Amino acid sequence: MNDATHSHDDHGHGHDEAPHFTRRGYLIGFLLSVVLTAIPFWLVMTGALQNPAVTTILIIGFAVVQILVHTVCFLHVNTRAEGGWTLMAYVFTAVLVVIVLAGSLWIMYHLNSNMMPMPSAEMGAPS
Amino acid sequence: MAADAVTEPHATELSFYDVEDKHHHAPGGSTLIGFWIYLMSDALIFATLFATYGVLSTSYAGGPAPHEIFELPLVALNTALLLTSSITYGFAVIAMQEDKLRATQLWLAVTGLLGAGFVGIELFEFGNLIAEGATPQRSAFLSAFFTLVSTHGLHVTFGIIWVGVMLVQLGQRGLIAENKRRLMCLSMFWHFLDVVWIGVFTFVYLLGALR
Amino acid sequence: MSIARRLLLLLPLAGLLAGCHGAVLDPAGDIALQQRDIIYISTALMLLIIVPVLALIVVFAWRYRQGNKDATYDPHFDHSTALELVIWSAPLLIIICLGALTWWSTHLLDPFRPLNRISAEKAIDPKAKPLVIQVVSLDWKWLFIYPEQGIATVNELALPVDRQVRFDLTSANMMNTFYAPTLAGMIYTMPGMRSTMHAVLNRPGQFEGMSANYSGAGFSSMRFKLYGVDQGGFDAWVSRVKGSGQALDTARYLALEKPSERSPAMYFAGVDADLFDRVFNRCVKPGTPCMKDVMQHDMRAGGGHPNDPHAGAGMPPGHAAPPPPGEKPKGAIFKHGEEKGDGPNRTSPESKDAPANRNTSHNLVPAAPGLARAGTV
Amino acid sequence: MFDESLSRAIFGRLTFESFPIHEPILLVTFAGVVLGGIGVLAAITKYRLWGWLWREWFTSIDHKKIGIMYMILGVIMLLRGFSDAIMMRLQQAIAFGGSEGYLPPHHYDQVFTAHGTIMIFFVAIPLVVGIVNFVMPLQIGARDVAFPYLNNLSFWLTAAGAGLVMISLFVGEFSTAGWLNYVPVSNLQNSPGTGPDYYLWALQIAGIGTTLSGINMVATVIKMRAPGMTMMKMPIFVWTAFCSNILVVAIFPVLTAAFAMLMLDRYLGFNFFTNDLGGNPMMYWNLVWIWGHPEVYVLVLPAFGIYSEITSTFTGKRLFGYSSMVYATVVITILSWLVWLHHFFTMGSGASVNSFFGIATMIISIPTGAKIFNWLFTMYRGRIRFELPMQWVLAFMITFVVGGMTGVLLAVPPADFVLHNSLFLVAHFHNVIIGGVVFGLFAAIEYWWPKAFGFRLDPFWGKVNFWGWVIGYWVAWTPMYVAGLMGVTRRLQHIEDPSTQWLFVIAAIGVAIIAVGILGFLIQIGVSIKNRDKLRDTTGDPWGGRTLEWSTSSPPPAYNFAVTPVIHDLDAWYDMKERGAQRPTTGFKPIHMPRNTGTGVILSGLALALGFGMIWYMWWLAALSAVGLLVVAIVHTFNYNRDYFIPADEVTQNEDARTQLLAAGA
Ligand code: HEO
Ligand code: HEM
Ligand SMILES: [Cu+2]
Repeated sequence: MNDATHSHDDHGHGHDEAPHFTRRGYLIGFLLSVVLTAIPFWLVMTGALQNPAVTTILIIGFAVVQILVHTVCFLHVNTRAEGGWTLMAYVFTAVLVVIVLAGSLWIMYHLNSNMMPMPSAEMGAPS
Repeated sequence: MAADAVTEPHATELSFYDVEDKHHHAPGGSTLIGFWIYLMSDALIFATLFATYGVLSTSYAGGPAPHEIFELPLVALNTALLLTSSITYGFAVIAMQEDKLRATQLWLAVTGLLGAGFVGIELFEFGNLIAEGATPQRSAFLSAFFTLVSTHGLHVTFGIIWVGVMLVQLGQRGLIAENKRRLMCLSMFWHFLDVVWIGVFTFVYLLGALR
Repeated sequence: MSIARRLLLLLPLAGLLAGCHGAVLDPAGDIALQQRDIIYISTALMLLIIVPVLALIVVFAWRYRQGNKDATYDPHFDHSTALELVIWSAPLLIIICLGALTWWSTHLLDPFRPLNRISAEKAIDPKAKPLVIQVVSLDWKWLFIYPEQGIATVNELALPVDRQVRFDLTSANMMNTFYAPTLAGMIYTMPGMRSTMHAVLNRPGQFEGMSANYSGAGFSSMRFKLYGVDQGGFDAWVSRVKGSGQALDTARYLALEKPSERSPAMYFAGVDADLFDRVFNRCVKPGTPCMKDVMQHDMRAGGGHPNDPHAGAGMPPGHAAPPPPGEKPKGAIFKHGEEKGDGPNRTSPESKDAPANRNTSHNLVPAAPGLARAGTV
Repeated sequence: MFDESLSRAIFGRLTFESFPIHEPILLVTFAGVVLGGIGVLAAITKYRLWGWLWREWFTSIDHKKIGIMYMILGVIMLLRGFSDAIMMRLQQAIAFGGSEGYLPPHHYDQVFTAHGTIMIFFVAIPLVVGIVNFVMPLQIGARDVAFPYLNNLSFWLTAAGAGLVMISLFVGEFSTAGWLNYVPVSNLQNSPGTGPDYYLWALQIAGIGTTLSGINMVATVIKMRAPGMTMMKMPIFVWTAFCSNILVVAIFPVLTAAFAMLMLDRYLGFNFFTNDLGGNPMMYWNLVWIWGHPEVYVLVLPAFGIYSEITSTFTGKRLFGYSSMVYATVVITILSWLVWLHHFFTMGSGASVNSFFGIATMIISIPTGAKIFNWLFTMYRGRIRFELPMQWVLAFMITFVVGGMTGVLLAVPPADFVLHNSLFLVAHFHNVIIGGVVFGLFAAIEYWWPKAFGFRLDPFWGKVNFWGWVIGYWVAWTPMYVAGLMGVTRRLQHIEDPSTQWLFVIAAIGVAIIAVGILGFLIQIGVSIKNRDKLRDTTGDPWGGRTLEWSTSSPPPAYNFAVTPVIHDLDAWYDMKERGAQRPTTGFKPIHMPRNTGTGVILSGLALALGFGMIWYMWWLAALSAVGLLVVAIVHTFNYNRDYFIPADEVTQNEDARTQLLAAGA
C-alpha cells in the first residue's frame, strides 16, 4: 500500500492487456483439486485413520492447500494482475477472515466456558 | 525534501497536462478490480456465517447432530459436480480467448447445467432433512447449517441465472469486449464459489461427520 | 478568541470537581475504590501528554497567526526525523505504562476472581467462605436469593460490611447489567448464562443499584437499594425477611417473572433451594427440559466439551433448552390472517393492546413490603 | 363486504391502529411534513422543475451531483436526528423523581434508537460519503468515479433506507432496541411489532448502497488517478478516503450477515440469537461490534483527511510529516479490526481476553496522536489564516483530544467496569463524533462549498454556526461526563435520583445553543444563495489551495478537467502554480463520458417497496418487488449504449469562457 515507486503506467492505458490463461494451467489446477478433494473424503468416509484429531488436522490442511490451488490456477491471483492490487486485496481479506473467525471463536469460547451451565464438573472460574 | 523541489527542473521542461490524451481511461478498465473487491467483501459475508456456524455448531438443543443427518456420498457427488463445472468454465474462458463463440457458449451451457445439478441435489438434501424433522427451526446448529449452505447455494443460483443471461447476450452480440469482460467477472464469481465450497465441505460436512 | 477558548477549557475541569461527590468517585467497597484509583491514575498518566498538546495547540495557533509579523514563516518545514521520533515515541511510552497498568489491574480486579483483601487495611481470612448471593434480573426488577439464609428479596439487597460476597448472576429474559457503582462496577446478566462477581462493602449505609444495560420499557426504574449493615444488623434483617411469611416457590416465581415496572421491595421468607439453578438452566416451568440435561445429550451426540480433544470440538455444546411447546413465537412468514397481528403505533401511554413484554401490570404476588417501605435501616 | 382475511392478505398487519391518530406530537409533525411536502411538490410542479430534477439530478451519474445529493440527504436527516436529540434532552431535563416527563417509555425508546440510527447511518455516513464523492475524484484528477452508474444506485439505496426510517415515524413504529438493535430486546418474542423490522430493512438497503459505494471508491483510487500520481503523491484526503472505504467494504458484509440472521430469526423462526433452542444472543453483539468499531474510523478517517487539507492550505505550508500521516492512517485501518471487544468488556470473557483487547485499543491512540502532532507542527512556522475552515480545525483539535483521552480511559477494563453504559460513555462518543466528525464535515462544507457552487458561504452566519456548535457542544456534554461519574446510566426515560437534575438542565441549555448553531447554518446557506453574486469566486481557487480540485473552474464542468493534469509532486496544484504551469487553452479533444440512467432510482424504489412489504407482512408486495428487482437489473445489463462524447467544440467553448473569466479576474 505504501508502494512509493508504483508508477502510474502499470494500470491500463486504454488497451486491455488481458492476461492469457492456458488450458494447461486449468488442467493442472483441476487435477490437483480432484486429488485434494478425494483424499479428505476418503479419509472421513472410510475412517482410514483411527485418530479423529489427526484426520481433522489433515483435512483442514488439504482444504487450505486446495484453496490456494484454486486461487492460483482458477482465480489467477498473482503479483502482476492489476498491478498487484488483486493479490493485496486477497491477502488483506484473508487476514480479516482469520481475525473474524479466530476472534469470534476465541471470544465466544471464553464467554461460554465462563458462564454456561456445565453438566459434568462444576465449573470453576477460568480466567 | 521539499527544499529539493525548488531545484527540480523548471516547468518548461515538465509537462503538467496530458494534452495528447495518452492517458485515457478505457470504459470498463476498472471492472475487473471492482468486481474482485466485491468478491472480497462477499468473502467476509461467508466468513461471518462460518464464524457463526463455528460458534453454534454444537448447539443441537437436543436435536439431531451432524453425523446423524449428513450424507457424505451426496456431498461427494455435489462436490464433484461443482469441481467439474470449474474446469468446464475454464474451457469456456479459453474458448473465449481464442474467439470461438460456439465453443464458449457450449462450455458455458455445460457449466450452467452442472451448477443446476448441484443446486438440485442440494435442494433434495434439504428436502430430506426437513422431512426428517431436521428443520432450521429445530436448533441453532441447524439454523446455522442451513443458512451457511443455502447462502452458498443462492450464490450458485445467481451464477446460473447469470450464465443464462450471458448466453443470450453472447448470442446477440458475440464476443465483443464488454461480453468478454463480463465472462471474466462471471469466471471469478464461479471460481470464488468453488473456494467457498471447499470451506463448506471441509468444515461443515467432513468435520461434522467426524464428530 | 484564544482567551475565550482557554476559559472553555476550564469548564470540564470545573464540572469534574463539582461531580466529585458522585457515586463512582466516592466508593464504599474496596473493588470500586480500586477501580476509581485506576481511573485517577490512568487519567493522570494521559494528562501528562494531553495537557502539553492542548497548550501547544493554543500557543502555536496564537503565535503563528497571519497577523503576527514577528513569527518565522518557513513553508518548507514539513519534515524532521527527530521530531517524528518524538511524536511516535512519546505516546508510545505512555501507552506502555498504561498497558502494563491495564494488564495488571484487569487480572487483579477480574470479577470472576475471589478477593485477595477486604480493604487496604484489612487482610482477608482465607478460611472465611464468601457470602453467596444469587441474582436474577427479571423484567424489570431484581431478585436476590440468599441460599445459605434461605431467603429471597426483590429490589433490596443487604450486605454485611467487610465480608466477601460472591454474586452468581443470571437473567430470565433480557440482558441487563448488575450495576452498583459504589460497590464493584458492573457485570452482565444473561439468560442461560451464569456470571460471577466478587465484591465487598466496607462502609455501612444506603446505596443505589440499577441495571445499566437497556432491557426494554421498564428499564429506567429497574433499580434496587443496597444496604450496608454490620453483622448484627444483617442477622436482624435476615430474621425480619424470614418473618415475612411468604415463600418463593415455583408458582410464585412464575408469577413474579411476568413483566412489571416499579416493583416495590419484597421479602420472601423461604425459597426453593434449586430455584436459581432452574432459572439459569431455563427450566423453572414444569415440563421444560433443563439446559444441562440437554447439553448432556448434545455432548453424547458429539457436541464438544471445551476441553474435549474430539474432532470439531471447542465450543461448549448447546446453550439452551427447547422452550415448552407453543412458547416459541412462529416466524412471521408462517403467520396467517389474524396471526399477523396489528402493527400499531404504540407511542401513547394509554394504548390498550400491549404485546407480551409490554404487559406492565403490577404482578400479583402478595409480599411483605421491603425495608424502604417499612422505614427501617 | 369487509373480509378480514382478504384485507389481511392485502394489507398484512397494516391496520388503522398503525397510524398515530392518538398522538398529538406525531400528528402535528405529520401535518407539518405533509403540508411542507405538498408545498415543495407544488412549487416544483409550478416552476416545471420535475423534468430538470429528473434529468439533471436524480438520474445523474456525475460524482459531483451525487455528492451534493448525499449532502442534502445528510443535512435533512441531521435535522431529524437533532429533533430527536432535543426531545430526549427535554425529557431528561424534566423527568426526575416522580415525574414521567412527556414521553412514555415506549416512545422515548424509539426516539433514542432512531436518533442513534439516523445520526450514524443517515447523517454521518451520507455526509462523509458525499464529501468523498465530490472531492476525491477531483483531487486525483479523474473525470468521474470508476463506476458512475453504481454511484447513482448507491445514493438512491441510501435514500430508500432513509425513506423507510422516515415512514416509520408515521406508519407503525420504529425499533426500541437501541441503535444496534440489540437482542434480546429485538427478538421476535420481545418485540413483535414493526420496529425491528423497519430498522433491519432500512439498514440492509442502505447498507448495500454503502458497500457498493465503498467498492466504487476503492476502485476509483486504484484505477483512476491522473498520470504521475503515485500512491505516495496522493493528497492525504484521498488516502483517508481510500482507507475509510476499504473499511466500508470489509465491515459492512459482517453487518449485513448479522442483520440477515436476525431477519431469519424474526421471519422464519430460526435460532441464531434467541434465548432458547441453542441460540446465542452474545454472538449478535460480537458481530455488530466487529462492524461497529471500525465503523467509527470509517467516519473519522475522512474527517482527519479534511483537517489535513485545510491545515496545510491555511497555514500556507505543506503538511508536516506526510508519510507518517499515511502510515498512521494505514495503521489505524488495520488496528481498528483488533479491538471490538472493548464494547463488551463487562460481558464476562475474562481477564486475558479483556486485557488483550484493552491494550490493542490503546495502541490506536499512538497513530492518532501522531496525527494530532503532525497538524500541530504544520501550524508551527506557518502563517495561519483564521478563516472559518481553520477555526473548525482548531475547535476540533481541542475537543477531540479530550474525547480521545476519555476513550482511552474506557479502554482500561477496570475503569470500564464502572463507566460502561453510563453517560460518561455517551459523552465520550459524542465528544469524538461531534468534535471529530461533525466539526470536520462543517469545515469541509465551508471549505469546498465555493468549489461546488462558485461562491463562498456567508462568513457571519458561518460564525454563528461555528460558535453555536462549539460552545453548545461543551455546555451540552461536559455535564454528561459528570453525570456518568455520578452513576447515571444511558437510555433512561426518567431518572430517579433528583440530585443530578441540574446537570441535565445545563445539557438542555447546551442543546439550545447547538440549535442556534444549526439555525445559523441554515440561514447561512439561504443568505449565501441570495447574495451569491457578492460572494462569487471566479478564480476557482478562492483559498490559495494546493490540491488539484482548485485547478479547475468552480463549479467544475461535467468533465472536471478539459485536459488531464500530470502530477510531479505532492500538493500538485501548488506545484503547478509554483512552477508556472500554463493551462492549455486550445487543442481540446472530445471527452468520453457516461450517460445518465434512471435504473438506480427504479431499483431503489423497488427495494423500498420490498422493505415495506416485508415489514408489514404484505407478502405479495414483497414478492412482486423482489421479482421486479431481478428483472430490472437483468434488463439493465442489456443496455450496451452507456456513454457518449462531449464534442471538442463544446469543451472549447466552456474553456474559453473560463479563460475570459480568469483574465477579467486577474
Ligand atoms: C467517531 C467516532 C469515535 C472515535 C474516533 C472513537 C475513538 C476512540 N474510542 Fe470510542 N470512538 C468513537 C465512537 C464511539 N466510541 C464508543 C465507545 C468506546 C468504548 C467502549 C466503552 C463502553 O462501552 O464501555 C471505548 C473503550 C472506546 C475507546 C476509544 C478510543 C481508545 C478511541 C481512540 O481512537 C481515541 C484516540 C485519540 C486520542 C487518544 C487523542 C489524541 C492523542 C494524543 C494527543 C496522543 C497521546 C495520547 C495518549 C497517549 C492517551 N470508545 C462508542 C459507543 C457506542 C455505543 O456503545 O453505543 C462510539 C459511538
Ligand atoms: C447535535 C447534538 C446531539 C445531541 C444533543 C445528542 C443527544 C443525544 C442523547 C440525549 C442521547 C441519549 C443518551 C442516553 O442514552 O441517555 C444520544 C444518543 C446517541 N447519539 Fe446523540 N446527540 C447529538 C448528536 C449526535 C451525532 C452527531 C451522532 C452521530 C453521528 C450521535 C449519535 C448518537 C448515538 C449512536 C447514540 C446512542 C443511541 C442509543 O443509545 O442507542 N448523536 N444523543
Ligand atoms: Cu470501539
